[in-house]
Amino acid sequence: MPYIPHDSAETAAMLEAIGVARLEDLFDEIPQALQSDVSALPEGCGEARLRREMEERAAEQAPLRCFAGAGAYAHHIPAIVWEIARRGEFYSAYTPYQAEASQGTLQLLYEFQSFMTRLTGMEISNASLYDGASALAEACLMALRLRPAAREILIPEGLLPHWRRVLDALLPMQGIRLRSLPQDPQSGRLLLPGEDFPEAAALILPQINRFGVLEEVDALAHWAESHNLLRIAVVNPLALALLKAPGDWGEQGADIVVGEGQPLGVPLAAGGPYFGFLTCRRDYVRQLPGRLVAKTVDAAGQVAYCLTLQAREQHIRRAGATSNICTNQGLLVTAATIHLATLGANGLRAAAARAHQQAQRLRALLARLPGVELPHAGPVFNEFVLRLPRPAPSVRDGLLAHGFLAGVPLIELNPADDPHDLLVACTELSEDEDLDGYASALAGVLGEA
Amino acid sequence: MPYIPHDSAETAAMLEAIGVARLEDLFDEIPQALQSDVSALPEGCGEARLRREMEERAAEQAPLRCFAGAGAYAHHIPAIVWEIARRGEFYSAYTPYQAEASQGTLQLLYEFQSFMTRLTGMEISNASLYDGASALAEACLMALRLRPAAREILIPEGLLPHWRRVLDALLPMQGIRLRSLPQDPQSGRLLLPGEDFPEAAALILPQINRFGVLEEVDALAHWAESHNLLRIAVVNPLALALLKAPGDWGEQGADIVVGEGQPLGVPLAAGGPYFGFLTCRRDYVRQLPGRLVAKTVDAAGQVAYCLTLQAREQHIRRAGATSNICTNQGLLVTAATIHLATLGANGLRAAAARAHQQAQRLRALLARLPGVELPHAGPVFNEFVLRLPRPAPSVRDGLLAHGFLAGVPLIELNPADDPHDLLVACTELSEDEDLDGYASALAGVLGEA
Amino acid sequence: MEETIFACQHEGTPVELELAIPAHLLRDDLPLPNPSELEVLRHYTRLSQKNFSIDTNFYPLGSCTMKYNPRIAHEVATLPGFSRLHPATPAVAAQGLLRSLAELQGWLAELTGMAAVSLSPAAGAQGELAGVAMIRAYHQARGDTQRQRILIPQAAHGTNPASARMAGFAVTELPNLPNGDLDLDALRAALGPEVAGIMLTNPSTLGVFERQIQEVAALVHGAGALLYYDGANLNAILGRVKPGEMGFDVMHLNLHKTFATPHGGGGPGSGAVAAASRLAPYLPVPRVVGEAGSYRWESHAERPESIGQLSAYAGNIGVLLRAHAYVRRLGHTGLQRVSAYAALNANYLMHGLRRQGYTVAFAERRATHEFIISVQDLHKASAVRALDVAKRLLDFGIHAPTIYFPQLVPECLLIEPTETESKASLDRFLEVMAQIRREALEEPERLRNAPHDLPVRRVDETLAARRLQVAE
Amino acid sequence: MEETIFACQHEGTPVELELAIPAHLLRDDLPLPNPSELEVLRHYTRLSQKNFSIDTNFYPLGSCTMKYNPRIAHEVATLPGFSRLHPATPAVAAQGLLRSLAELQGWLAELTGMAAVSLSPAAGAQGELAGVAMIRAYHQARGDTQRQRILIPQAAHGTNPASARMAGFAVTELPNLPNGDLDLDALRAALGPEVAGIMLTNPSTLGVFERQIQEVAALVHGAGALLYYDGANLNAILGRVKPGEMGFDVMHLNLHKTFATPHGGGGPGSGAVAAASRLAPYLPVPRVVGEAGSYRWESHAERPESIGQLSAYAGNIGVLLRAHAYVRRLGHTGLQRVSAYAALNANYLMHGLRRQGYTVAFAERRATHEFIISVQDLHKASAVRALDVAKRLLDFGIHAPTIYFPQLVPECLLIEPTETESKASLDRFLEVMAQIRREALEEPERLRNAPHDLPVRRVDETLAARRLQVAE
Ligand SMILES: Cc1ncc(COP(=O)(O)O)c(C=O)c1O
Ligand SMILES: Cc1ncc(COP(=O)(O)O)c(C=O)c1O
Repeated sequence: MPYIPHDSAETAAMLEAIGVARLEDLFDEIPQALQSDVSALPEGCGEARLRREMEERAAEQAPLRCFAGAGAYAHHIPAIVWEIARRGEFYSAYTPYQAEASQGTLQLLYEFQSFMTRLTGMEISNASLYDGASALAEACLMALRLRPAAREILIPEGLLPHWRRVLDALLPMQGIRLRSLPQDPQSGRLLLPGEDFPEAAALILPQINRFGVLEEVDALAHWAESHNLLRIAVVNPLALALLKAPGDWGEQGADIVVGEGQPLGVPLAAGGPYFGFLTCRRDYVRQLPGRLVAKTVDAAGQVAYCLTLQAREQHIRRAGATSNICTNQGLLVTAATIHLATLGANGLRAAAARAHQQAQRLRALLARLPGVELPHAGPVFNEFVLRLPRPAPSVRDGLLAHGFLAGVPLIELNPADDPHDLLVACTELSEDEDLDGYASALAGVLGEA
Repeated sequence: MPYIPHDSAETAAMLEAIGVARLEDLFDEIPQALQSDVSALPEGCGEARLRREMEERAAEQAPLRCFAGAGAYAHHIPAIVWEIARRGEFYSAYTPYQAEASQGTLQLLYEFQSFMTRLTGMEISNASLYDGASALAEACLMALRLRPAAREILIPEGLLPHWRRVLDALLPMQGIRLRSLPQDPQSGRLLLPGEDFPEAAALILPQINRFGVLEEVDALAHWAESHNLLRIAVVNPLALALLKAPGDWGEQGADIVVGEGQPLGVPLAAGGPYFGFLTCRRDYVRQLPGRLVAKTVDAAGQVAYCLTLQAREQHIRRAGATSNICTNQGLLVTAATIHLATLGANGLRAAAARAHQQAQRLRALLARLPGVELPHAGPVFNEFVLRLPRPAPSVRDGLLAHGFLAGVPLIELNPADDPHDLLVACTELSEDEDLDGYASALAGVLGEA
Repeated sequence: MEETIFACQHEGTPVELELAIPAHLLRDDLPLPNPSELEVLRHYTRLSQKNFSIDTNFYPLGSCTMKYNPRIAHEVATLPGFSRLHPATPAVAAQGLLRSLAELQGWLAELTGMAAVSLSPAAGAQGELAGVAMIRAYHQARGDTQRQRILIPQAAHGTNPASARMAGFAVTELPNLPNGDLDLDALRAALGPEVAGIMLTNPSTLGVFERQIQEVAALVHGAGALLYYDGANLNAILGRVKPGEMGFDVMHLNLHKTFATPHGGGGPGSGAVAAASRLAPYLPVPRVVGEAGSYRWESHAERPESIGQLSAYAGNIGVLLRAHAYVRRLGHTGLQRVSAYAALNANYLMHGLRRQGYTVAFAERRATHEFIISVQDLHKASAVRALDVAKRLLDFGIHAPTIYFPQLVPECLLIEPTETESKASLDRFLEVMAQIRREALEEPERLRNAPHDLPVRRVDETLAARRLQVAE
Repeated sequence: MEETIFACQHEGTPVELELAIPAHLLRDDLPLPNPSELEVLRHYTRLSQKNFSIDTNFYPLGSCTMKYNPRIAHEVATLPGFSRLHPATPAVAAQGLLRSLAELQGWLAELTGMAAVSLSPAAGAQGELAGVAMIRAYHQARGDTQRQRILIPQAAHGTNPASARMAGFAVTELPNLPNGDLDLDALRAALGPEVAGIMLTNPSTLGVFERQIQEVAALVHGAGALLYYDGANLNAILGRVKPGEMGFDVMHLNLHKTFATPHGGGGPGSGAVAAASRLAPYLPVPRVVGEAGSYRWESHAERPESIGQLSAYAGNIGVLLRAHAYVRRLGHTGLQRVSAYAALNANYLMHGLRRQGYTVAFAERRATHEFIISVQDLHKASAVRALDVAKRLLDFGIHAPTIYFPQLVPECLLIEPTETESKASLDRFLEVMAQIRREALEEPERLRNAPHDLPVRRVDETLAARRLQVAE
């Protein structure tokens, strides 16, 4: 019996100890009418058969060189990252409620918090949320708890549309209004709003925005400060190896910083599991959603770690908790912590710089192709929009046969976007030969039409 | 610097502590004339580049369904086997010379020895030799140490030719003669020799032989007993889940048992690393080559494990050791032990029975094809010879394009064999659809000519 | 060795940066360490060894279903053909994945007796949020906008009320009867036109099956409200009882419990939601649709009534693939065995502990996959608390059960052995519990000072909260 | 929990067998356990935690080169395209593998200054056997059949004489001078027409570079004999000095030392052999031959002079692929850095220990990648032995150095830190060694009773040999 150790003698002895005759008797409190079966499900199979079936499915599509981004990126993950993260002691442990039996996970989470506060320039980091988009929703709720009189959040159109949709799903249920702020179509950057927003709690500041363009974060933060708005920064954690930390934006720095952790050692995996991170000022710690680990001592005075401020959480505060989150994305955080340590400061900077440089190179290469344009003038990190002479989805589909996932058509993210726009991302894995291959394959596909 | 942690400040501090100016000074005792360089080697590359290159090479050939055997078999390896064996504490430990710091490896090896003695029906097992063939050479040397007056080993032609070549390389250097005993071409079985061999120390008894045929081991062992020859059994460890244990052969049982451990959780890996096992009677333990683990106690009287009878080994006995082996195949034994435990008695029997049944089925299927014959009448386990109407190598090559590695042409093992003979093996991974696919692809290839 | 990775302060090789980014957008320094690969490996490998885990310890953590996480599921889920797929890969290039997810949707629908499934929620709590949001959407679509209240038993998991609040509901808690069943009179009293629904789990968090469930469903439906099923306890009835047939309208599953995907020291999970047909239109997007050979993610435009999207992509695919592998491997017979042996193990322990003198919370009832004991007697006798029993268990290499939950039962431990533990492992637990009981009465200090043999002694959580040192 | 896997005695589900095999060839029972997957996982995971390893401990085991084993090498070597290849796969279907092995052959030839390489030996000792067998074959091919003796320094590793004997040679051991160099007078005296060759390693097992190597080579060659190089110490001179240029005729490499492939608790290794051109014809079969796009294993018929085949297939391919990955990753600059930092770490420790009062065996010499200390002074002062120092180190989480080897130096420890250890790790070792020295003088019982903090106390090896309980 797969995964069940009992043999028939053991089963019999246990039934006898309990005082019932058959296994079915253990369910005798359940009304007969409710007992049904599931024979419509398939029969089980051996491990070998399962492996074979799934290997076949996984191999149906030949591997594609990935130039798609829009929030998830094909980065290199050093071999040791998952070699360690997959160790049973991390992989098969529960949430570290019993501190003494969980010092491994707890110290690792404490180090994760240290990495994230340093990377974002903030004081407090939680130990993960589901993903970047839901972390942003939590940040908005947090901002509204910090400004109980407010009812609105200001959202630049430069926020990724799929993130925006998550806010649309989660915030209005609590009576929160979302106000959109327009981008400048030329630069691709957020326009400094002229008006006042007296009911707003916070301004969301995505650095980088959904066109891959870098915003003037200092000016925007200043504007928000002067309008007494909280600043919620949305960042790519790898880009922070180069870019100014949100803690240094404007005069006072961001109040809350969130982002998608996937670029830090998490496989693309068709969209998840990833993890969201959230850092903030120390003053706001009691409004923080999610778990938090602190360094303390044990009964012998030795350094030890434990979960802290649990009174914010659902298992203590129930309906009054800062969030309903319980299970989070621990294993991804484990990988991310090891990833950050493995790359180190220098490795992170090198990877980020290389991704940037290859994006610059590819942008230049592709912009030379006839009919291809670059709609935005603003500076970019590792991602940019390409305006194609034909609808982007069909061009993208055409490049599949050449072994390239050419990018993400903007129209697939947001039906209102220009159907010719393709969002193209590079990472440190994009080698020169790939850029050249992409350019010539694109030339070919565009030539075909 | 890959894998070297020192930064320049640390290097400088260390050089200063040593009292030299530069790293090169540490080599100042080496005659200048001997110092050269290796710039003809390639420059290094990042981990990502390395992964990419090797993934490309590994994928050059599409996967083949494997019906090749001849000593190495495509068995299912449960996922947990290498999940555990690859753990750093096993993977990156040395030979367990320091018992107190190696109880994990030591207890595992002790359990391995227990598995192997039970499987083979013997009393003593070592903790591995390089592979099955070299283990057989060690067994022969052991037999000659047990019979110091003898000079010969009797070797059935049914021994795998590549194993025989290893004996040819290793034994004559020590003045040992190898006498071949012929097989019956009809049954594919060893003929009971009529003569006496007064100078022989031992008879090698391969069960299964190189045609896949099962020998009459009791009769053969009897014959050897009555001629006062030691019996060296050569066995497939998975087949022993079904077949009579060598310890029960004849009246007295085998004296030494060796085999290739690959079927027990070791990947095919193009030929290695595998491991050889060797079990024997308790009386012979002081002639045993390789490491041996014993159960003992520690200073507090608790159960503990350690290497034992090290005086047999090269690091103590030097030129007088039972073998020169030092590094053995520890990690493969680790995997094999976990594999044996995971399958358990029932899983081993099921896998062996299934391999046998599928071989029976395939043999029947293929024998129906026009021009295809079964040259041997004897019973088989999971492997059999097929006589093809065309030379086996070209048929095998033709089946590659259909996704099958059809078997091993006997002529590639032994140039004297019939060029039309193909040795075909099944395992529990050979599913019905594969057998049918093989049969129709073979029909196609044979039809083409 | 280094106690923290931040002690590995090599300079490393600094990188020359050539960037086409305005200087004022860049940072000056990056205050992170530069450890060597071996330092990283050694540090985190050693940390890992300080954890208890399923792979190393019996872990009878009630409500958490800490069962064996088959490694073959990890292997197939992380095949490069899956793990390297970008979420924006067009469906034509992801058929193998989409087919597997479509199968999983179907299997879960069958197992739950529901009409449709969305796999997107990232964990149980997000599934709950989806479910109550669907209840809200349902009432609103009918113009029934006054239903702003959700009923929840006092014993319910904390995520239930927290999720209801996140969906904008007010919460009323309901009491249980001494026999563990719901207090139907209280329910009747609480029901009314402002009640949108009730969140239940069955078996309840008290470790017993709610026998009046059909009556409850009739009452709730009669009052125009809906029933939400918290699927965290599904292991107890897997393959035997379907929430849809009990009368529930919408539910989540904890794939990281019942379907054996790993907890990973806190996550990830998957809280797939399943709904009866009248609630199906509101399921979160996206779902897989299609048939053999042409599966795809359904578009937002196709699902105008959906409560929307809960995270940026389609859910925790890697977790879903593991759950898929688990169902495929076990099949319907194997899944049914899960609940049988989960119940066998729990009832065996419950009887064993009762024989030793422990107080079982609902001793006259069958245990389901878990059960509660209370050590209030020990507390009275020698001031030993459930916490002390829990910490002492750690010394024996056994993870503590869940303590002080459900809050209804004083000094309680919620014990869930799961079906993957052997009789030998359970017998050892019983032995250890017998010894702990003796110690509690004879040398209570041993318990109060426990643990003694772990990497650290008892951790000072109060100091942690006071100092609040949460980053280096 | 179960202490041994043999305690998991569930019956499991017995299998119905339908076999076309005569009953008298079958066995009746199979006395093996039937554990559950979780029992197996838990048992062996816990066992693993009882080991010291590179991944968890500083492991300065002299002569064994316990350096970091890069995990990327494991990853690429175990790609299914390699790990599922059957050894009888025809060359057309294995080009990616064969190309990599051909590259490795070329790289090793370049690194050793040799003409040709065979990758087939499974470990150092098998490489040695191959090498001395080649020396035998060489002399015999010239009709020089009287050369039946091999010279070996007393300090040599035990495999050297053992391998010589396996190749049918007699062995004469040569002394070393007090400064660590070989005694040339003794060498001259030993050389003669019955000497086939000499086996040396340089740096020698004394941890010093043999400065007279060119003279030695001239003497040996002058006497018609050949020089074998034991490559186990190649880490000391990697990318700087080539054995072929020192005058050696044939050698092995320990890829599992110098090239960072894992030791796996005892193996596997790879003892690739490299030979100067006059010995190349005798290299063991098979080797990879060919050029871009069409590599193949050479046939036996092509290599009539070969000493033959040492194992059933072509060697430990998985190990070779790891070594290939290592060279590719480091490149020539990285390889040269290996020896530089191996020497830096060894000399740093040697100076540090000397400053603490430890007796360094060849204090006036440079350490190479390793060096020897003797604790005979402690032995005299307080009867503490090298063994006790070794066992006490374990208490600090540091693996013991090699002890009592080479046997020349009394109460010695052979210390090899390798290049992958950080200064912090070395400094901690120095601190611990200082403390141990104090303890040895002030409380020697602490050492004699060590270890104190390991899974077991000192193990009774004498009882083990007496009882000889070697299977369950
Ligand atoms: C009964 C119950 N409901 C809900 C949850 C919440 O599930 P999750 O942790 O996946 O958010 C849990 C998990 O702890 C639970 O035990
Ligand atoms: C100096 C020396 N020579 C030879 C060997 C033998 O190598 P192997 O263990 O790979 O057979 C060793 C390894 O221990 C060694 O240290």
